[in-house]
Amino acid sequence: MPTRRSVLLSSIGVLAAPGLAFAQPRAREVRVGMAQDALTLDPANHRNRETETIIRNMMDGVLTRDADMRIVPEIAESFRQVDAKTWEFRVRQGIRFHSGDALTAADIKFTFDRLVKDGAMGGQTSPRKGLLGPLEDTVMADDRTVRMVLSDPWPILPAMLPFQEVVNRRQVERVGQEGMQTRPDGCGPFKLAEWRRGEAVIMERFAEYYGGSTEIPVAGPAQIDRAIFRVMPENSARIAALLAGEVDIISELPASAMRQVEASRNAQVMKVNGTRTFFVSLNNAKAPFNDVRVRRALNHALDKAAIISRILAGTATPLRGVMSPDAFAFNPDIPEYAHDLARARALLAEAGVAQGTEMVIDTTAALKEIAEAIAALLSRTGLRVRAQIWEGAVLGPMWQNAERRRERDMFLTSWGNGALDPSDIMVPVLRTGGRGNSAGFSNAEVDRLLDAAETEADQGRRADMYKRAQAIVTEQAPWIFLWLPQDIYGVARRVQNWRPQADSRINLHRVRLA
Amino acid sequence: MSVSRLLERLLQTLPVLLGVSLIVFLMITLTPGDPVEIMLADSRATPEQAAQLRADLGLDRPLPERFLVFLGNALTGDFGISFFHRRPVWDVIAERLPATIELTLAAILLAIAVAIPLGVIAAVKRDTWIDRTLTAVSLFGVSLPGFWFGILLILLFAVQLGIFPVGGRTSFDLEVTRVTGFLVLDSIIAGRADALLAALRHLALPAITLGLPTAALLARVVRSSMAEVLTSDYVLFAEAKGLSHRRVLLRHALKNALIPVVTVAAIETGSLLGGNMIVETVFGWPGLGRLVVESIFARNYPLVQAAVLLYAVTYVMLNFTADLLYTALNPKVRL
Amino acid sequence: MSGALLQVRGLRTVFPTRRGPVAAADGVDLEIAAGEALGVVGESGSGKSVTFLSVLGLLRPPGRIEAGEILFDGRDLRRLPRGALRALRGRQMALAMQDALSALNPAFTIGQQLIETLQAHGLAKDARAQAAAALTRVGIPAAAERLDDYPHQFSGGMRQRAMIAISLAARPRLLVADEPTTALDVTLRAQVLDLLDDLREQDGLALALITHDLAVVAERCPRVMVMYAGQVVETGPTTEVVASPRHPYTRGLLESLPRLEDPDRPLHPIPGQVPDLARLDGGCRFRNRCAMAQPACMGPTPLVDLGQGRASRCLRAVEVTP
Amino acid sequence: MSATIAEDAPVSPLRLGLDRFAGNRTALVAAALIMLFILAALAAPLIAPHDPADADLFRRLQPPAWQEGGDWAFPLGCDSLGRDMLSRLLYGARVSLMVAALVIGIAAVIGTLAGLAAGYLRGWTDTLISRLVDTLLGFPYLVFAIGLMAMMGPGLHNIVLVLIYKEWVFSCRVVRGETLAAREQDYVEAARALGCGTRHIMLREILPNVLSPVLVVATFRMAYVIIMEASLSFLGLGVQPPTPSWGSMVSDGREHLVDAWWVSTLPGLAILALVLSINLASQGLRDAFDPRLHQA
Repeated sequence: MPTRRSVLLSSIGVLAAPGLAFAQPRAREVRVGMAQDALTLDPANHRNRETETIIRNMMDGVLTRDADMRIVPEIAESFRQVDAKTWEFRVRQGIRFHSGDALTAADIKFTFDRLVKDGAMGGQTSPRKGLLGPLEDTVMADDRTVRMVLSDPWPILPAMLPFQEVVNRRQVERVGQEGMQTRPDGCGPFKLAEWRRGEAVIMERFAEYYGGSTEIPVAGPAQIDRAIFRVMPENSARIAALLAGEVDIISELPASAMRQVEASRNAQVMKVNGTRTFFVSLNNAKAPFNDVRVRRALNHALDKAAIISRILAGTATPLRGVMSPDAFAFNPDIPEYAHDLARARALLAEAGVAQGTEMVIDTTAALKEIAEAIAALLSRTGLRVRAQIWEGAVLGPMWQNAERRRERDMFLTSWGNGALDPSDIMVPVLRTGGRGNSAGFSNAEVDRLLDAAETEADQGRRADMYKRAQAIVTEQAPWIFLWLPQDIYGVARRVQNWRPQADSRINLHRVRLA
Repeated sequence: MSVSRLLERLLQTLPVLLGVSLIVFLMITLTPGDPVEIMLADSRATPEQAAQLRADLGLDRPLPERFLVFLGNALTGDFGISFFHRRPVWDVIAERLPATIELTLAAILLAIAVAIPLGVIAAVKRDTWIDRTLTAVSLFGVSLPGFWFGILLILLFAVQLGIFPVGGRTSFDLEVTRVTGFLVLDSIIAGRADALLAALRHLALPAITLGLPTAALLARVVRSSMAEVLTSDYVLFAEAKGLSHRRVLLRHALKNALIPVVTVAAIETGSLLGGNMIVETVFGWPGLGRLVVESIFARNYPLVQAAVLLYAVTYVMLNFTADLLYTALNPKVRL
Repeated sequence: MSGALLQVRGLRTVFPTRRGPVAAADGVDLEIAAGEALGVVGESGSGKSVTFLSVLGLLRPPGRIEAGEILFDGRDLRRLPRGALRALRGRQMALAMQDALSALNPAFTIGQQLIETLQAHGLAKDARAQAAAALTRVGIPAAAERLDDYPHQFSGGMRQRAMIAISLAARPRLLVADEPTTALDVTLRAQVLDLLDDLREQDGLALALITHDLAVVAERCPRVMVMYAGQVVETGPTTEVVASPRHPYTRGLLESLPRLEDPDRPLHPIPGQVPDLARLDGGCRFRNRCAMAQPACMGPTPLVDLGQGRASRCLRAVEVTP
Repeated sequence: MSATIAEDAPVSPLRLGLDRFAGNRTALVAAALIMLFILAALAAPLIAPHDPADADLFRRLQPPAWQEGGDWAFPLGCDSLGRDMLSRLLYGARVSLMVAALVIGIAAVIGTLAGLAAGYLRGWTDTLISRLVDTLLGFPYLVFAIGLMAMMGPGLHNIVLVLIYKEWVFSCRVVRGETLAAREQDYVEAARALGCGTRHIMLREILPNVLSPVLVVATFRMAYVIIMEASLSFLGLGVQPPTPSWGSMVSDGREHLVDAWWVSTLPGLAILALVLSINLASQGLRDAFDPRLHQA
């Protein structure tokens, strides 16, 4: 039960009716509390994390990742890299779609053509085209093998495939593009029972499921009868549902609610290192941020440890640079900008930044508390820093356009690295002209290293290049480096054989109930 | 209601609908933030892909043309494709509409059921401590931010006492065939008592949160209207005829006192319909309100335009019904 | 005087206000016999309506009867339980009001409001027929068809008649008519007053005709009672009171009344205003406007019996010359 | 003859109304509370024990003084960034009251003038204004506010502007109704007969009579506006940090309702107290000045 000290509730003097929680009859069913409903059930037609999580339980991909983020074959039995620009996949036999149709190499070719070719979706192009980079064509070598041909080398292709689910080409013919939005026919562990718009996606166990990836233990059909992804946008309501036993798993559990969930009888907290790097992007083109001493001073000024311990309750790993410790080619020997207020003031004075200079941290409402904490801590240097809340639809595009961000100072944001590979984060965010390069950082050496690494086949040499690039970035400090937060989940104690994954997928295939 | 009066009323609504669609069109298209940029937020889309998507969605054409296209289609009931759901806007709205209407009706009925007794007692016992306490209690309703009160109710009745569910429209192990889309009605049609109970239990907290401010407003209208009627000659005359106090109160006084209440209730239903976004968000209620707010933040133009037009039409219809009710209840005003 | 249908002794009705309790009716005595018409005259605020509202038990809170006896047919209404008093209303005592449009509920038809009265007293055997008969009795043509009309569909005169029909539906023995003709023009006024006279003769109805119009009382009521600032200041047979008033206020009222036989006589309005009822002392309440006032008037001025059914509250009653 | 009887002194409706208002104890207490709020808001810089923006993460979610772990230096405890709740409530009062007063004030003026024009001039002015009123009323309030806020960007001045766009409609509707009624009154006929100009009649004759209903509408709408500001904060469009407003404080603190109830509840109670007193005071005003409820 929630701690006795919740004075508000007892002070209301609520009549002490025993908590007669209406125990709904519990079929073997797991409910997940989501912040948002799926936008569509057509895997090729969205760019949304919640939609991805929901669809992934009904549809499998050519490859998948295990709980430790290792890339393993799923629909493909095996895969190999033929040359720098070609990959080959052998299709597992005996896989059936929910409609009963057999899955063949033709379905895989159809799926990736539909994703990559322009106008392939009833005259419109799939919004996911960008996720597959230089993939040009998918060829059927024979009825059991498929080859993906790229326009130029792209080492992280396998890392991007787990997010592309295979569709049944006959289903598209049957229901058409519009029908695909609401009537999916996947080959995943669950099949769609009902989609109550805006409320819940209800899935039933697919008995004839081929079992999924053999490299992840306990292959075979799902072990629960139903999986329900329930939409509850408000954090407090989602937590309340977990505590009241109405949902079994909730994502995005605020750090402040961890103690309450841990203390509860029927739920516990589970954490996993996330893949999203948080940073305060400094407008390198605008004085005083064009002076590296100022950027370093700000890194020294911010007491990251205080925020991590007090606000995030220790659920984040402080970062010295851009990469996550779990990622490929992480450089552990980068020097740290230790919290040193005196040094920060000295550097600011040296750079000629007057006391009381006004600076603004732009961010969205979701990060308001963190932004205000950072502003307060940075203000200890004598600068007057404040946070400004913007609407997401306005802020992101504004900071991606050099002209529109000319007047801005700082931007608290983050960048996901689901592939845990520098190419998926350093290129868009730190290479000159990268679409996520809100800081406007431009360093010839870093650009050279990143471009070379893109096409370098030897993983060892590729890793060295990325490590040298990370060292330069940290030394130039285009950002205030923050942390890598853990993804925090509230999980009912009765849920077993499930733990959160870094790529924030909630895969209920192998879940069991106590 | 003579036909000419009917036509005149309908003609009056056209400028309103035109005005509303113009405002919403201008408001959302002039708002900074471009849906295409949002849709391709952190993808690797090249500028050509962005331009292609913009053309697909028809965003590259000049403003006046887009507005006329919107109006033309709206007349034929085609509201275009929702950017993010990639499905006809009308389908997306139609799926979420019953939930919003059911919640709004539950809220307004609850408000009326609370407001009339509260208002009558306050009027009969005017200027006594009962009147002042009831007025304070009813004002209590209008003085609370909806989301705060909603979360409080959830923590109290759902978590602590477990009497009511935290949110959503019904429990998942119940399957009711969809006839009207209104769960309460469908449960009754299907004769399923368990489904009806589940639907009502899920409706309770959101309806209370949404309905309370309106209950406060209506209680005040009932109080002042009833107080006025009680000082009228015909109430004195009715008592002089020897009718029982209760009969005078409930038959003679209440019938006249409720005339203004009904019209206010009809108009309030309109504002409730358009104002339940916050409650729908807090209770995870799959209504249109929440969808519209999410669509504005995502700059989903076609959906917002269609939804706002729908609200305007409903408002105009409710205003119209308010007039009809006023004349029906009020023999003196025969149009 | 036995045989009086209604006897009121020392009635005192008080309304608490912020400026202190106000005795709207202070020590009122009156009697009405069956079939008799008593004219009750006074300016507005003189307490004439409050007196009879107290009799009918229709006082609106916070007003309440502080003292006095109200005997109706020998029974003191103040000791009756609320239910018994309510049963009397409409059945034994009835009220007719000034404007029928506001006295009749706009949301119900005349028929409904009439039948309702019958039902309330268990007299409704053949309701619609009885209702039609009641309307015919007050002179409304084609009564049966008019039953389903709403009050606003009646003309002024007809509506007033309908209201009277409703008041008398249960054949009460006393009718309190509060300014029944004030809202009507002269021609209709006469018709309504004739109607009331006929009903009085036919049914032996006792009538309390409350009005500020002395002319109506002079013409229609054998006895008159003049009230001022909550007190009865003069009472007696109308002809004698008009001929030789025994209270300066009554004389003042008469002087401000145009006379048929002496049309060009100058009219003298009474100077000054009614005193503030919250700040009164024991003395004569008219003295601040009375030409004959003298120091003694500051002392108590009881209602003195002058013989032949006449009484006056003025110490110099006999000296009052017409 | 010394007239010891005090005559009923002639009393103007205003004094009668005020006198009756004074008699209504609840309304008096409410009015006093409002004064207190206004004073607290104005004197915030003097009486606030701390700078509302001074954050210290080690005081995060520190309970009020009377609970264990509380500290009398921060009598009402601290919020999620360790800022003093009492100081933020005082400064928050400024924002909430200013938003309410500005919005209702300006909206009432615009609404009254528009209502007068529509009600008195009739003709195309009336149609134009009435259709505009209908159009704005037809627009769901929150969608209107969010849309405009999204267009103009979050911030206090934008909130005030956005709320005014819609709020004037309510006073306009009331004034138009009252003007239509007043137009038929004899005193307006008389003024017209005397050759007074239209502007004179509207401003000198009709305006004084419509002020009482406008005042009542304004005070009731004030409660709605304060709540609306809180709703905008809930959607992330509220007032910009570090300026606190009661609405943003309630919204920001809502996730701590169980482990730190005071962060969200105190500003909620503050809104409740202010809105309740505004309503009770205006209810008192309405009863005091409404002739129909006080027949002789």
